[in-house]
Amino acid sequence: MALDVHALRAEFPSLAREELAYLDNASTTHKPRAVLDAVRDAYEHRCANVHRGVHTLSQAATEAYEGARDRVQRFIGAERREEVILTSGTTAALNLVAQSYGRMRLSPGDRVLVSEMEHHSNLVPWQLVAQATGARVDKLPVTDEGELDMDALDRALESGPAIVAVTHVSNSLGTINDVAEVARRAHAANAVVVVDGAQAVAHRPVDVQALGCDFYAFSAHKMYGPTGVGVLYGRMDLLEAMPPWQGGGDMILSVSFDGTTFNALPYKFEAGTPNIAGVIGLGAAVDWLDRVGLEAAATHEAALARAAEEALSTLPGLRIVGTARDKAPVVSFVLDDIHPHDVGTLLDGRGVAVRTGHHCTQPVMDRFDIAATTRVSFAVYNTAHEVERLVDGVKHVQETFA
Amino acid sequence: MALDVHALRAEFPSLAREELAYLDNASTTHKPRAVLDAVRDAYEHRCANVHRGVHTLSQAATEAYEGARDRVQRFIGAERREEVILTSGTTAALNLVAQSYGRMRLSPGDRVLVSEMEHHSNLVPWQLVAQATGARVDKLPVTDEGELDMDALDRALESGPAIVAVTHVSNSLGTINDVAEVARRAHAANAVVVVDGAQAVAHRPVDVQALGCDFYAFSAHKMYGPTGVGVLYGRMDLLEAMPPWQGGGDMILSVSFDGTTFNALPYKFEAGTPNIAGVIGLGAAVDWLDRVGLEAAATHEAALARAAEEALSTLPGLRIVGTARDKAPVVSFVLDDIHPHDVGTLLDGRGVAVRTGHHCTQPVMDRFDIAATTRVSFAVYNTAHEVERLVDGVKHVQETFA
Amino acid sequence: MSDPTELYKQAIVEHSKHPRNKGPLPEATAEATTINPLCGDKVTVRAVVEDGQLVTLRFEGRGCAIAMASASMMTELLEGESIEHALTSADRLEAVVAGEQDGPDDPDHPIARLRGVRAFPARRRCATLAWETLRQAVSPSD
Amino acid sequence: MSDPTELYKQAIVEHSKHPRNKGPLPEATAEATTINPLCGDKVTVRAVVEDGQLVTLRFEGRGCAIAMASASMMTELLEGESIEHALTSADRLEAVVAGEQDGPDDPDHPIARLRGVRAFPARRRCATLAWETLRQAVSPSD
Ligand SMILES: Cc1ncc(COP(=O)(O)O)c(C=O)c1O
Ligand SMILES: Cc1ncc(COP(=O)(O)O)c(C=O)c1O
Repeated sequence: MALDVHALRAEFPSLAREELAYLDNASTTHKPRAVLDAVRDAYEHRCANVHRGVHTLSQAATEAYEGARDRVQRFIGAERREEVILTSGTTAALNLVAQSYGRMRLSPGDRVLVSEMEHHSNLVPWQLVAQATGARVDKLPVTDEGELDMDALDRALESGPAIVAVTHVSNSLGTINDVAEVARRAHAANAVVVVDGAQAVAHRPVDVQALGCDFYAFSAHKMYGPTGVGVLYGRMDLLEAMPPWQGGGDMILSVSFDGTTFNALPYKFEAGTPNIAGVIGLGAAVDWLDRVGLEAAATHEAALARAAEEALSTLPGLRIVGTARDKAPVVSFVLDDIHPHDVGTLLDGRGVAVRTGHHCTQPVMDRFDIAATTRVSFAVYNTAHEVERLVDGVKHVQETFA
Repeated sequence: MALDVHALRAEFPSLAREELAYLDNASTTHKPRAVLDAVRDAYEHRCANVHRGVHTLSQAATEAYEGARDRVQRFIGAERREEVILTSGTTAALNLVAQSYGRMRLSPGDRVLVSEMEHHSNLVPWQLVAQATGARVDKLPVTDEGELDMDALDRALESGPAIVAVTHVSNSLGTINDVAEVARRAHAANAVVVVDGAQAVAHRPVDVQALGCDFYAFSAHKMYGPTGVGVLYGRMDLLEAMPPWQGGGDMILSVSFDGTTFNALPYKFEAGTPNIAGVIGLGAAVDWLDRVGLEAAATHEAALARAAEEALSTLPGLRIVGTARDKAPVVSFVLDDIHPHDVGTLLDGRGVAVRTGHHCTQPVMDRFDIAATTRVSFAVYNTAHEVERLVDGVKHVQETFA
Repeated sequence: MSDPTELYKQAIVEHSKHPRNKGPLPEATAEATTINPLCGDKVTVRAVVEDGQLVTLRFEGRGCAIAMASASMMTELLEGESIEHALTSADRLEAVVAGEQDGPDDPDHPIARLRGVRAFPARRRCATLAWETLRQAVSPSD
Repeated sequence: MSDPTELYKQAIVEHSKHPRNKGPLPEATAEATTINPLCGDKVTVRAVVEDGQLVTLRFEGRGCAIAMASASMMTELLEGESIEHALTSADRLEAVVAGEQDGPDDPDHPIARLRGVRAFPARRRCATLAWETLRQAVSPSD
């Protein structure tokens, strides 16, 4: 079933100003009314703290909050709801894994294999924990097309890394990695696989069991949900063995100065008052995506990305960075002698919002020997007309510098 | 200037149902329309990621986000905006101090002095870091009135603790601690002072420089702001010396597999996409509190708490727990032979929402040899009529168990 | 909000004030303790088990009226019964409290008396605590 | 959104395409490098300082048109000037870019040419980067 993009667009109050072509969706997406209403409703009709209250409002808040967890569980195909840890974002989720699982698992000389295309959020936490434990971080290289080098993976696995950290979808190259295959090979070498799903969940159905990964992290704000919310999926047995990361309310069973015992999953990893309204908004975002249909969204977005790539490729001096076979709707490019920031500012002057810079993936920039790219990233509400405005805009930039 | 509680109440959409007497404000407060509108407006008119974007929306989001930081800086009297770290809540803020400052500072045998009245959020993080570093956690005892035992403080300081962790206001006893005096004595003994301000900021003007504390943590959701946002204030020189806690986007200056350099304050401690809309909501909450006036709020709330204490004290078999001279608007009590949870459920049946349990302060419960209390906590929108309903409700509970 | 006065009917209040089978059991052959994470309240259940029968059944602990009454009624109901029967009863109580089944018609049956707690999700655990603890005490590997 | 075509006037584009004083300076007596955290772009400024004068002034680095043009125009403006004058100029440029002062009337003055960046807060740092770096290079203790 094809997607009615104009009807869908009307659901986004922030997109009412037609003069704005928002093509920076990999940074954060806009939010449909259903999500904004769910957040507001949480404050207006369920304003209370969760879990610890016996009064009606607190029960209502707890039910809505836990209901969102159930939706997320189904959304990513987790076997159990206890495997869904609610965090403040992808970054917090990945730091949780690094600090809790990593510190437990890593000893001096151990290796963490991190792909060269990781967002800093899936690299710096491993550098920090490596420094703390004496482990080392190895690089899993990327090919000229911007794909994972699978032969290099096999070689690297021979040295027996304890952990393999890899992104499902690259935010700067668009590459969709064959995470299931990475997990299969890594598991055969007894490594644990940590997948950064931040750029995947809004664009394709994700099933963590089919992927076979051990951990999977993502953010609500990149999938039409609120800011300040993320998810860490973890395999039950690993989560159970892990020590808590943060201490505080809700994550304990009993506390005294003589000793403290920790709560069961998922609460062991959810210290303090969570982002209650935000989590409820995430639940609404999942419902909304279910309604739109991820397959239909993917088809629509792929068409836009293809059109953009084709049109941009004809421009002189323009080079697409990231030419993997399987790509998410992300198009990164560089122009001869024109810096992406100048592209970004000039496009912005024409109402076309793109991201420019290293996209928190400096090793990718180094790999391709560039400082930055201009990145165009699509969401389900983008239109073919916006692609035209983008392409016209880039032509205008080239004229300015001609 | 006296406060017009009914006008003020009308600003809270969630309090429109008059049959609900919400007396669980120490858990989380309700939110005025100004805050809800600011959050919604952030999504509708400034929906973009912060800091890394050159396009207009991203600049607008960044300005609003950083503008909120400025408001918070002024609100707590911090000397510099770089001293205001935005977190996901008090719990995250305290874990940040424990994991970053604590791990750096503590060696085997070192001591952390933690008051017996701390919320688990200001105790468990110290237990976790003590376990990791070989330090130990000592208890700063509480008197029968529920005050800090200042003589015991002097004795404890003789053993040279590296860190003193103390709450500004106890969430279960209501005690307002003389944090300035604690800081004075602790500093004379070269200890660093970490203050949990979660229960203070909504009830009295706080000036971190006047208090003289080194760190100060609080949550937006307890001061009429959104969930999922908190603040860590830290003294500039300490924050500068501290290693980062979480790794990810925004907290770096440059990243490569060979090494990473970290960003300047406050960004070093703000990895990943923050709770942008939530932080903007916190800024609106500060503005709202400025408008209401914390002095007027304190006067109003104190009158309600006094009325509640006086009326409750006359009931047979009722004992107030926490009888400090200087108290926030929190009244905790126990009834002979009736468990607080039963009180909570029966009050809820009459539309009176209170919190029952250990309030994440089990050491306080142990100190007073009780399992739990019924806690009534007031906000600026509560009324004398709600106090009457509370007292009638408690009488009804007693009749049920007569 | 649901009206809790139904829940706090005479039986619950009465059992909580005068609990049956509350106290130590030094000769116990099976025992377990569980904490209610909501409040930190603890209940310990002890039994003398002979030939798969709960010959003697006692509980200790402090807690709310619902938890105490539930423990009291449970011991009254199950003392002298087989472990098998006890486990089935615990399953049934939990299903009734979760709202998954209606339970006994007899309004004076302990399980029926606890049925009202289903309207108060935050309190369900109070009603099931003793039964869970009993299950742990008599389950082989725990 | 403000219209950036004003900002990208001929001078900026021209300087960025044909930067003056760009290249190494092996005999430099002062030097500093700064990273623009927005993009990771780096600029290095080097000078031969004699008797408080910037006898020779060079820059290197890669970056956007604004950063490169700003560096180019800065070296053209300040080569041969005193350190004191250079520091005052850097202060002035920063104040103009921050919107705190209007700067030179002469539209062809480098500082006036960079004025337009104030409408683009995210780009202000690009304009000030070289000047900050120069300040670091010639400030005593850094
Ligand atoms: C005194 C005190 N400290 C810390 C906290 C934890 O705050 P949060 O749950 O917002 O992280 C609370 C509230 O729960 C509190 O009352
Ligand atoms: C691939 C990838 N990983 C991780 C992140 C970090 O997500 P967040 O900033 O929401 O924590 C992002 C987005 O910034 C991303 O694109």
